[in-house]
Amino acid sequence: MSIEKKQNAIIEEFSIFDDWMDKYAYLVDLGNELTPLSPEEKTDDNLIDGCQSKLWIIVELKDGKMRFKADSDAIITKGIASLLIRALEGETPKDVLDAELSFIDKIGLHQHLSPTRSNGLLAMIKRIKAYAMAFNAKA
Amino acid sequence: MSIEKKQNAIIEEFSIFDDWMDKYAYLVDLGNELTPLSPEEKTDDNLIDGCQSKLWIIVELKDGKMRFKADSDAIITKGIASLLIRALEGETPKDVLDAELSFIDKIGLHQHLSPTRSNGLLAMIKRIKAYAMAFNAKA
Amino acid sequence: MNIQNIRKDFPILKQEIYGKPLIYLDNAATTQKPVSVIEAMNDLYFRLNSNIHRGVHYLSEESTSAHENARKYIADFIHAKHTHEIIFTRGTTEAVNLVAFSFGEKNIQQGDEILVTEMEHHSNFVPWKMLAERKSAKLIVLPFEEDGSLSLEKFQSAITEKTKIISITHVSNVLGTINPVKEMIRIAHEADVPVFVDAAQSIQHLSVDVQDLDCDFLAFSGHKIYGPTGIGVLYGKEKLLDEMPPYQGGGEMISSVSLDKITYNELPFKFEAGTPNYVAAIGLQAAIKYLEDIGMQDVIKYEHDLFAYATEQLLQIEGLKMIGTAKKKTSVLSFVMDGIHPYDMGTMLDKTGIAVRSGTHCAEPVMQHYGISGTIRASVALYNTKAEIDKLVENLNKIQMILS
Amino acid sequence: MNIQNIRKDFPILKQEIYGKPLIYLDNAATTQKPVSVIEAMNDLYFRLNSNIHRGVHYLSEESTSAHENARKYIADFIHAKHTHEIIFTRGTTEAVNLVAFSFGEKNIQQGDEILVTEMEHHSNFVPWKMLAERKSAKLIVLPFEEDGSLSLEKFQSAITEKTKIISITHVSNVLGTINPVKEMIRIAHEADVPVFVDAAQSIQHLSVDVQDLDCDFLAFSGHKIYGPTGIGVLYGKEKLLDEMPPYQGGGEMISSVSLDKITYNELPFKFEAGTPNYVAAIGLQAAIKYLEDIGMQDVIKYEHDLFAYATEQLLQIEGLKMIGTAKKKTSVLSFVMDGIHPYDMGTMLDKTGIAVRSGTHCAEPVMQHYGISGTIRASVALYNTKAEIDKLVENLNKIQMILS
Ligand SMILES: Cc1ncc(COP(=O)(O)O)c(C=O)c1O
Ligand SMILES: Cc1ncc(COP(=O)(O)O)c(C=O)c1O
Repeated sequence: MSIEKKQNAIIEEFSIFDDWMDKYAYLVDLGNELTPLSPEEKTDDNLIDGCQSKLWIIVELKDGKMRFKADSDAIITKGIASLLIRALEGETPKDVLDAELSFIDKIGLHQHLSPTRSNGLLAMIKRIKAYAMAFNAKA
Repeated sequence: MSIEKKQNAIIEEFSIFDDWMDKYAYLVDLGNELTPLSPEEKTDDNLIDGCQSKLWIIVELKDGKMRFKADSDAIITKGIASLLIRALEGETPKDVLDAELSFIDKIGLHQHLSPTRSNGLLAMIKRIKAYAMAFNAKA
Repeated sequence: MNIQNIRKDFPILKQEIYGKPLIYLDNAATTQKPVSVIEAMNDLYFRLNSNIHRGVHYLSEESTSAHENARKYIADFIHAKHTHEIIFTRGTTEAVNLVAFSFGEKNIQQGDEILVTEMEHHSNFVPWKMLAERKSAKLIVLPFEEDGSLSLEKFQSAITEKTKIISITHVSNVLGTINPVKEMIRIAHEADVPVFVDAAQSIQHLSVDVQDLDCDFLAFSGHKIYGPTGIGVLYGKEKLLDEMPPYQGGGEMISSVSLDKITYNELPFKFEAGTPNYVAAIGLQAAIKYLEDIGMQDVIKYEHDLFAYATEQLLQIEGLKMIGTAKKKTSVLSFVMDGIHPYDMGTMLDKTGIAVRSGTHCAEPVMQHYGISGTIRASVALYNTKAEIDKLVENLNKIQMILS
Repeated sequence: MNIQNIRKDFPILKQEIYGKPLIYLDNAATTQKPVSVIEAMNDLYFRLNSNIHRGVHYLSEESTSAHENARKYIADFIHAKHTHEIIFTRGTTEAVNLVAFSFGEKNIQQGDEILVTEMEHHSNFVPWKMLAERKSAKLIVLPFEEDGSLSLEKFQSAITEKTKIISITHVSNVLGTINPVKEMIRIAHEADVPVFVDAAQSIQHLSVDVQDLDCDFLAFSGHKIYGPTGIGVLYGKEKLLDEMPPYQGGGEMISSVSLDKITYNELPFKFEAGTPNYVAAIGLQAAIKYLEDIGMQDVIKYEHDLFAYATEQLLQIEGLKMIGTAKKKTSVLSFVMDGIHPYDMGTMLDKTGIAVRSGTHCAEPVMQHYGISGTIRASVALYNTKAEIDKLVENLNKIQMILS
């Protein structure tokens, strides 16, 4: 499934919530389902310090496809991170580089990616893109 | 003539002007009539630096009465100084100390004595009062 | 004090956030402004605006008078002995920096000690730390007790022969603690050490009388006392201010300049370089006047009741732990909730129209003391109501269910 | 450009002073504000006000975005390469102090030279003098020519191996001279010396492009470009700002604090300690937008014509001597009149509803250069008219008769 299609699937999933409470409850579920990082994986190198919440991210390239792991001390941040991962997991660096992650906007969570938000999510996307660029150059 | 009476005389004099131009022209005349200080008298000690205009003042006690000389590089400042001197000249330190110089207000020149005005006139009155206090204490 | 009338003075309180009525409980960060404050500034801009001091034209004289009257008004409000003991700054932060630099230039030598407490806002911590580094002096940090109060005994023993200045917050912006500054100043003065009081969180909630406190310096921010941004006040005792060298250089703070020699202006202008924010000074005066027109005592009483109610209600919530439980507190309610990250709670409360702050509140040493990464902080002001507190509690409960 | 429509945007211009229509010609001191500037700030106060950065609630995010958008807007206006090269300050004076301190802490040693010109405003003179004194460095003052212009040759020879920084005004606030800063910067850069440009009097009258000028620092004040008081801008090249230590300490400029270690925030926040004047930043953006909506080129053309007309008319007055007669000038008309003290003329013009400034204009070295105690200064802005200039000339003539 392309990044585009995965984004559409997520948008459809979220379209059933007309109440913000249900939407956030779902985010919390998603956050809880994301495999936590082990303490050893929570290194300073993997850390994005968002001031308000901490976010760790590990990016790898396996067989030409990108793989992600992430964790956060805040559950909503973690839930959104899990959505971002779902959209990008297993894609080529080139596709990741080109991806426009508009689904966050469309499911009404854009404020979490605003540059003034101190949760690290925007920095996470930047870091993923930086990795993709590096992998792409090497390839 | 008491300070009170001299003030009233000045107020009456000014009451004939209904145009500010005439009033200021008169002030200019008064300023020009005031005997200028000699260069030797324009010492730093006698100077009140009003930022915008300079004002020199010499205060003396003769036979128990106060005597004043003043000069300024700005003619309007000098004109007002001459009015102040006219009201206070030849009076005892005690009378000078007690004097309420309300005539400045009444002839519509109060703005020249505002604490924010940088012409030195308010400082001049303060200095005159300080001299009066000193003379009075000695007596 | 008629709360419904008061609320009408603050147009923003009628706002809806995501379709829900705004409940603004982030007052320790900044307060909302009554109409009269904005009107005072608009009036100045539209009728009298002109740069102040040294102008001889009408507008300049009117603006200057308005500015200097504001200074006088503020001097009276905090009971300063002299009007020229009031220095306008951009805010509390700048006031601390001014004193740390100027007092420091004159009085701090290598090996000297500067004493602050562990509960200081970064703005009353970092400038002293920077001074200590510049002068190879030592910054001594007095820890607070578990309940978030300061021990007078420990304070007294922290003062040594080398202590040259002490800076303490009047009210903690995280713990809510009201520190016994008057008593602390007395103790400090016995050792001849001057005291700076950070009144950023007290000026709007308590009566502050600088002569009664006998503090040597005191500072607060306009925007936290219903006034505009960009203005604050530094009070300093005449003698100390007179002895200190200037901080910033420029227009206004100069008496005369030649290529070789600069003569500095007298107080308060010596410390006010550049065009002052005269419009905001007038806004701040209007804000204080607003408070005084209601009556400071009434405000204190109203807030005291509201605060007690809020404390009681919050403590009903299971798994909620108050951070800062000193006996004397005001306005600030900081808490953590079992298994819930403050960021998550802040984010979800926002969705209910409730504005609280989450995070470290620019006081990381306090977080480190308790070993927490942040708190949720609700802080009340004179326009908040018990009904709003009820809504807060209701939503905290609801969200707690979702998040755990 | 329809001048009558423009004048309607400035409510104060309809004021009467002593029953006479206000003719405001003190624009170099501060400009008046269009309604849109005040409305932008009122709207923020009444709809969105909240302390910025680090808040997760709606109002805080909106206020933060507004603030950061203003920064972006201003960066674009002066063609900065990066938005984070824009530091908000209280005004030009604070910007100069910031750089003098921070750049100075890092780069100025005993014996080094700092170069300024004789025509600097005190705000671009005193901070450098204070820095020189603190560091036992030398302040070198480049004299100007009789007509009030700078000689590029003399400038070039004033730069030595010891010159560490140069600060020059773009437009003189007394002489009106437009200095050839681009050329001067090129010369300075040949010797590897960074240049600070004081744009307090140019930003509102000329096109300023920091990348084209290639200046290292540039500063201006909001209140002189139709914006609010209490806000100014420091532009600095990323590399230089990055290398400089922070100036003031406090909230916002910190990334993390423990009792032992402080990590400073990145640009631009590193230099913005304390609650920023976010409301005024938005007001400044509105002011610049106002200018851009009219069209900066149209404004420049209009003011150029008005200035030429005013110069011509003033020179008709017998006994009037223009102070500053450089070929390239803008906005500022400084003059003296035979046998008339500027204070007297300023006072009497005021009575006719005309606001000009008299005195030394915070530039005493300029007065010393010409051996005068002050000047009368009329300075024009985009809302002034030829009719107002005619009134000025008419009244100068009338008053001259009374005063001499
Ligand atoms: C050339 C120049 N530089 C600096 C300043 C200082 O500006 P501010 O007082 O707004 O800090 C002024 C204004 O008076 C000026 O004209
Ligand atoms: C206790 C305390 N001190 C200082 C400050 C800094 O105030 P400002 O940011 O207005 O300079 C604050 C506000 O955040 C505070 O709460």
